[in-house]
Amino acid sequence: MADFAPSTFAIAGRELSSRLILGTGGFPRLGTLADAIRESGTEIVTVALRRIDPQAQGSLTDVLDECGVTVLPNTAGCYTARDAVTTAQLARAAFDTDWVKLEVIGDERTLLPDAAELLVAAERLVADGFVVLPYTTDDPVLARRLEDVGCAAIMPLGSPIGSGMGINNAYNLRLIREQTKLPVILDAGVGTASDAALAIELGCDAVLCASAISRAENPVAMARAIRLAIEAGLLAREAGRIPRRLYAEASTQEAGLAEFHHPSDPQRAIPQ
Amino acid sequence: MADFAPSTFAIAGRELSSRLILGTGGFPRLGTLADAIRESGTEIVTVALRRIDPQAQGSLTDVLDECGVTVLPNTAGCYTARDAVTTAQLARAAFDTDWVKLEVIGDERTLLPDAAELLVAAERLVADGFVVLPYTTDDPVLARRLEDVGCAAIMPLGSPIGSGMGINNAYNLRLIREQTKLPVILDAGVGTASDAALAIELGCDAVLCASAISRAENPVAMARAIRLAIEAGLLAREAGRIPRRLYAEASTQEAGLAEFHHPSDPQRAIPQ
Amino acid sequence: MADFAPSTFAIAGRELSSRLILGTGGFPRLGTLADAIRESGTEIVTVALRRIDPQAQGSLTDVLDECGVTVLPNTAGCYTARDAVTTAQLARAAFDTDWVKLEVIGDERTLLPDAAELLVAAERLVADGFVVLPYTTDDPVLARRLEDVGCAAIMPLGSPIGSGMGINNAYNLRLIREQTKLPVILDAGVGTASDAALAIELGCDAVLCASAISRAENPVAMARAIRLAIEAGLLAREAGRIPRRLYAEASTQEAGLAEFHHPSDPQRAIPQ
Amino acid sequence: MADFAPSTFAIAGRELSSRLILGTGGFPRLGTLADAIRESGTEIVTVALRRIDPQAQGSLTDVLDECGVTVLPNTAGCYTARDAVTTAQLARAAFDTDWVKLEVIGDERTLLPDAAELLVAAERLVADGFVVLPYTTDDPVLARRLEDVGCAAIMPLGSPIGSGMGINNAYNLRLIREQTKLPVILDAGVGTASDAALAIELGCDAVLCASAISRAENPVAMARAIRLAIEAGLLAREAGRIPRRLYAEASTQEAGLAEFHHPSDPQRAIPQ
Amino acid sequence: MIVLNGTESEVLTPVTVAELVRLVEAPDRGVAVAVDSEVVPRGEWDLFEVSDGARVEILTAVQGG
Amino acid sequence: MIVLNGTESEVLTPVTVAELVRLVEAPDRGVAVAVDSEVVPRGEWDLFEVSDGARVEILTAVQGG
Amino acid sequence: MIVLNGTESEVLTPVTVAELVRLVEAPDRGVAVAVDSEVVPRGEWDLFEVSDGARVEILTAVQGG
Amino acid sequence: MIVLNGTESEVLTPVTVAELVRLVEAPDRGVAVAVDSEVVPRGEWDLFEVSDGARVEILTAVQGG
Repeated sequence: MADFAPSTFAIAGRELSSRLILGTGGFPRLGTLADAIRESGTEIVTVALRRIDPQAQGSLTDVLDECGVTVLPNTAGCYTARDAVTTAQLARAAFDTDWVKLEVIGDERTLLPDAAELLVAAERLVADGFVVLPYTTDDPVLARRLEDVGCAAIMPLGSPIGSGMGINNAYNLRLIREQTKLPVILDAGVGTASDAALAIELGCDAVLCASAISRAENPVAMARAIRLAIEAGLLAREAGRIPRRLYAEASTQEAGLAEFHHPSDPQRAIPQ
Repeated sequence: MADFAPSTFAIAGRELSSRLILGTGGFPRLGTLADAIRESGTEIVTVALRRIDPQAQGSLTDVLDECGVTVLPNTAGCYTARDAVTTAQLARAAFDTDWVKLEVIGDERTLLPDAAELLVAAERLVADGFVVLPYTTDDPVLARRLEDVGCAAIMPLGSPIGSGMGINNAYNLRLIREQTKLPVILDAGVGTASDAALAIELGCDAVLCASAISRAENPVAMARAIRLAIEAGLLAREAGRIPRRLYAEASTQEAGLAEFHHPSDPQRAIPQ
Repeated sequence: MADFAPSTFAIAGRELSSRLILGTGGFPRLGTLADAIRESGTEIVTVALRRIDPQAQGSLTDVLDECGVTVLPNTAGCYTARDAVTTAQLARAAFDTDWVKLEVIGDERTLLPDAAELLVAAERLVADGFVVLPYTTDDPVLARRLEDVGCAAIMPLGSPIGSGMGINNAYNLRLIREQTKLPVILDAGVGTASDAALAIELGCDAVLCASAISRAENPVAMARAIRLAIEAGLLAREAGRIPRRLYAEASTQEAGLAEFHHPSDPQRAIPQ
Repeated sequence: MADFAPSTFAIAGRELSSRLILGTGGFPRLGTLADAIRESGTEIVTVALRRIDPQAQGSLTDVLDECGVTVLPNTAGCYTARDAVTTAQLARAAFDTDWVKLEVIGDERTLLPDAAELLVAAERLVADGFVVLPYTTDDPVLARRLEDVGCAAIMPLGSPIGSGMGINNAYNLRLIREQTKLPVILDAGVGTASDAALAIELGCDAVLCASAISRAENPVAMARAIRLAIEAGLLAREAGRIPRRLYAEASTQEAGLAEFHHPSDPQRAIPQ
Repeated sequence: MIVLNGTESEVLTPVTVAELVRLVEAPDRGVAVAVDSEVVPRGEWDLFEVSDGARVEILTAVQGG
Repeated sequence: MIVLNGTESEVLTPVTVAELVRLVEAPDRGVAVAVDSEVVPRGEWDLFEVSDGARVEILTAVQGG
Repeated sequence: MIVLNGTESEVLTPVTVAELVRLVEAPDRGVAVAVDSEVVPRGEWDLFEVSDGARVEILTAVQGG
Repeated sequence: MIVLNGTESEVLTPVTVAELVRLVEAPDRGVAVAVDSEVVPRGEWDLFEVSDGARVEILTAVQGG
């Protein structure tokens, strides 16, 4: 129904109605990717830059074109501000977009971001005219610093990329949400639908998922599941949830309760 | 799409396509209740029995009829097996149904069930021909005992009625799910959409909500939110989520990564 | 120091200064058990009743005598009120004590208590003059019912026996603590020291540990660890902890902060 | 007993037997501080630098001397690398120590560290010959970078200073512990004894507490509580805790269980 | 005198359940009656006579969780 | 024949509980006996005669949680 | 000799970026080129001459999170 | 005029750090001085002359977390 049309949000002035950004990594086949894109309802998908591979099967670019989605290049695999900046510039040349999902990784095992390199890279890319969407930790101060240097969104992790652990520190996400007017996009950690719903309920504007969808047993069904979960979380947030109470609150009135008397039999079955 | 038609489940042989049972308690107006019923997509709603109130505005029964939902009477307010049995028998006479949501409360402040009274009441009602849906604790042994005496479903709480705390002990819910073939319906505790999605992901067949919806600022929107969350949770469960990993798993391949060299400038921005 | 002498508590009028009850099950050797008893500082240890085993090495009874601890027989292995009552009566005859740790198990895999059988057994044993310490679930209503039939303490589980999962539902433990004047003894689930400290901080009067100590790599060291943790938890509870705050509260005053000016260099190192 | 003498650890080559560093902030009176220091058993306490206050009551320096503890100056109140470095240099001049607890704050409300400024300050201070103990976030990559620039320990927060929330992200603490050979000292967030025990069980070498002790209703008792909790956590860690199991493991043997037969009465009390 | 829905009511007894149901203006559906804690099936309302001192509960559906 | 601690034993009956306790080499403390699920107090062991077909349980303390 | 996508290639230099792009059979869209870590805009490919020893990276889109 | 611990003070300059330290009644231990954000080692206090307009910070230990 019209009155439940999901409210939109905007990144760098671009209005978006889908709150799911889909990472294209990990899909077994391009056909599955295409189906998942359609089920997810996403408007933006991420891609990476790699050397031309003559053996490559099919054209990712063609598939994404057919799906009519916008390509958001990332800088996956970069461990320094320097490499990330160069990679972003190449992505701009290749895809003709000045948007970049900025990743500067600090550790191979956890793929966690390197706060200092990330901040330097963000600063340089903003100066170079990029719309910078940084993949960052859940550190609220780093988030503010990224905002200060001119990033277009904050993309904090819930837990490590592909870990499926969900949101390890909801408190920090809440702080990030409170302090910024930028869009907050949960990036990394989502394992299943409830994680995505929770992220939105905590105040995130959108969720980026790759592995949770692409590596599910049925990626297309999971794409739809997470799309619905995000819609559910958004509706719930806007519907104004009940407060958490320490004790119960009856959902049935006491008034008018009947009173029965069975003198014949003890009030309780036990003790007998 | 057809292939995502939510799989159905059955209680006492009755096939149900909605996995949301709506408690009618707490809605400010009957009109809101009716709208929420439609948005929720529910097929079954609970009602209570109370003394005739001449001042009562409008007819609940008429509203529920118009919505075309099945009435599931509860025994809310009963503190003994004896009163619960009598109340169930009256409900059967009033609504012409042998289904009952059995509540035997043990504490006024938390409205938690009384395990022993509940078990005795369930046993008696089953013997009397009722289809018994017991509101129970999250105790897996009590759940099995309720199954042994012939209940038609297990309805464990996540947290106290109306508390909105969600699921306090997911471990026990998992045990209950593992051990029974009966439908498991999370009853009580849901506060918002992600709680409902999680319940289904944990293996519950359905969720019963009253306060989470009826007392939300916008009950109709929350009805829809929880309906979508349940659908999302079910799809996600069936889609086969990724495992939780202790470390990261890259969603972008390493292979083909470019190598840049900037002899001019130090590898990292910091240390300088 | 005198002023930190751990405050005592009482079960059925018996003053106890140790808040650790030690389960003797699982110790590899009687010598280790004896050492652990001494390190734990416990005054009460549990034992079970089994058929005479001609092959049995050493005398458990002698060891416990030498340690000067009181024997608390349990009814481990009983699945019905009937067997538990008979076992308790035999224990009374064997150990010349009317105290019993009442266990009525409902499931072989989880060893969770059977609420209804437990309540019936407790009622019968109290009527037969026993001091009943029931191993129960974390259900607050069952706890009250056990109090109503005359039990001498409430012994809720934190998680299944030997699982080492700690406390799965702190909320229920808090409710049990609030509602009763009986001693509350956390029984089952403790895995390590912090679990025991937390139990006491939540308001438990004591903790019963078997596997956490007996099956640790070094049972004697773990006995001491848990003893200290309980002492720490009790002191902390009585010392009045600081409240949880959503934001920070400086532990260093702002007043008198120096102000430096380095016109030469930008305020922050980054952005550069 | 000798064999339970808590194992020592070392910071920058200095052997320490106490694993509690006490922050002196927040104590109502110097006398209370002195008593708490003694009860805590600490060897190192932190102080801040502020402008001479003619109204100041008593001499903090004298009190600390009498207690025979080492002074660890902090840079509390600094928001830039520049100010932190200057403050550290002044502290070195004032206290004649090259150790510094490095704080570079990024947000007034949460007092969370500023990752980039912290890293730059640490690098400069190490180059200037300081033994740098940085108060940092729970970011494992930042922790490694701090190690790379030559810090002497890693001091991650559990939650914001004075918040008493405990450890918000145990996963990150575990990662930090795994990856470094430096001492890891939990700094900030501890609210009560079990938090401190848990920190040590997670692998921290020590805990720094200020508000948890100084602002407790009874600071001296809490000092002792946390000291014991740390000792308990260390013993437990070294004793080798039992694994977490999904199901129960009996602590009482099945073998030799008696079998009773009461043909007269039904096996279970309920159903009757 | 009988106790009708918890209130002492001066009603001439004997009185049938059907008369009491009309008395409380019960709707024509979704109503149940208990006399002294025993259910009186709808089919017996016309004939079932409530005697003096009886406790009568006439109940209907209300919103409930 | 009696069932002694779960095992059929060819014992000449009647036999006293005291004799059975000796037979199983029970320690002199911490022992309890049930005959057909009824406790036999220590004081009655010498006189209590176990008849043919009885189920006798002679129990003692073991390590238990 | 140049290093083309990480592999030493015996290519007669000078050679234009455009020629190298054809050599690696790059698709006609979504491709970017860096020579010695500097981006070479598409518009310059025909004229930009790669000299001996240069490191050339020719990249395109792959699936990425 | 100098700025002493954040307050403008009419002090005849030049004045030595040592004189200022006495002026604020600093304890004889645990004190550090910065002039225009540069640390002045204790050994130089007697000779170090503070000139007009300088910002002087004289600090000591306070309770801190």
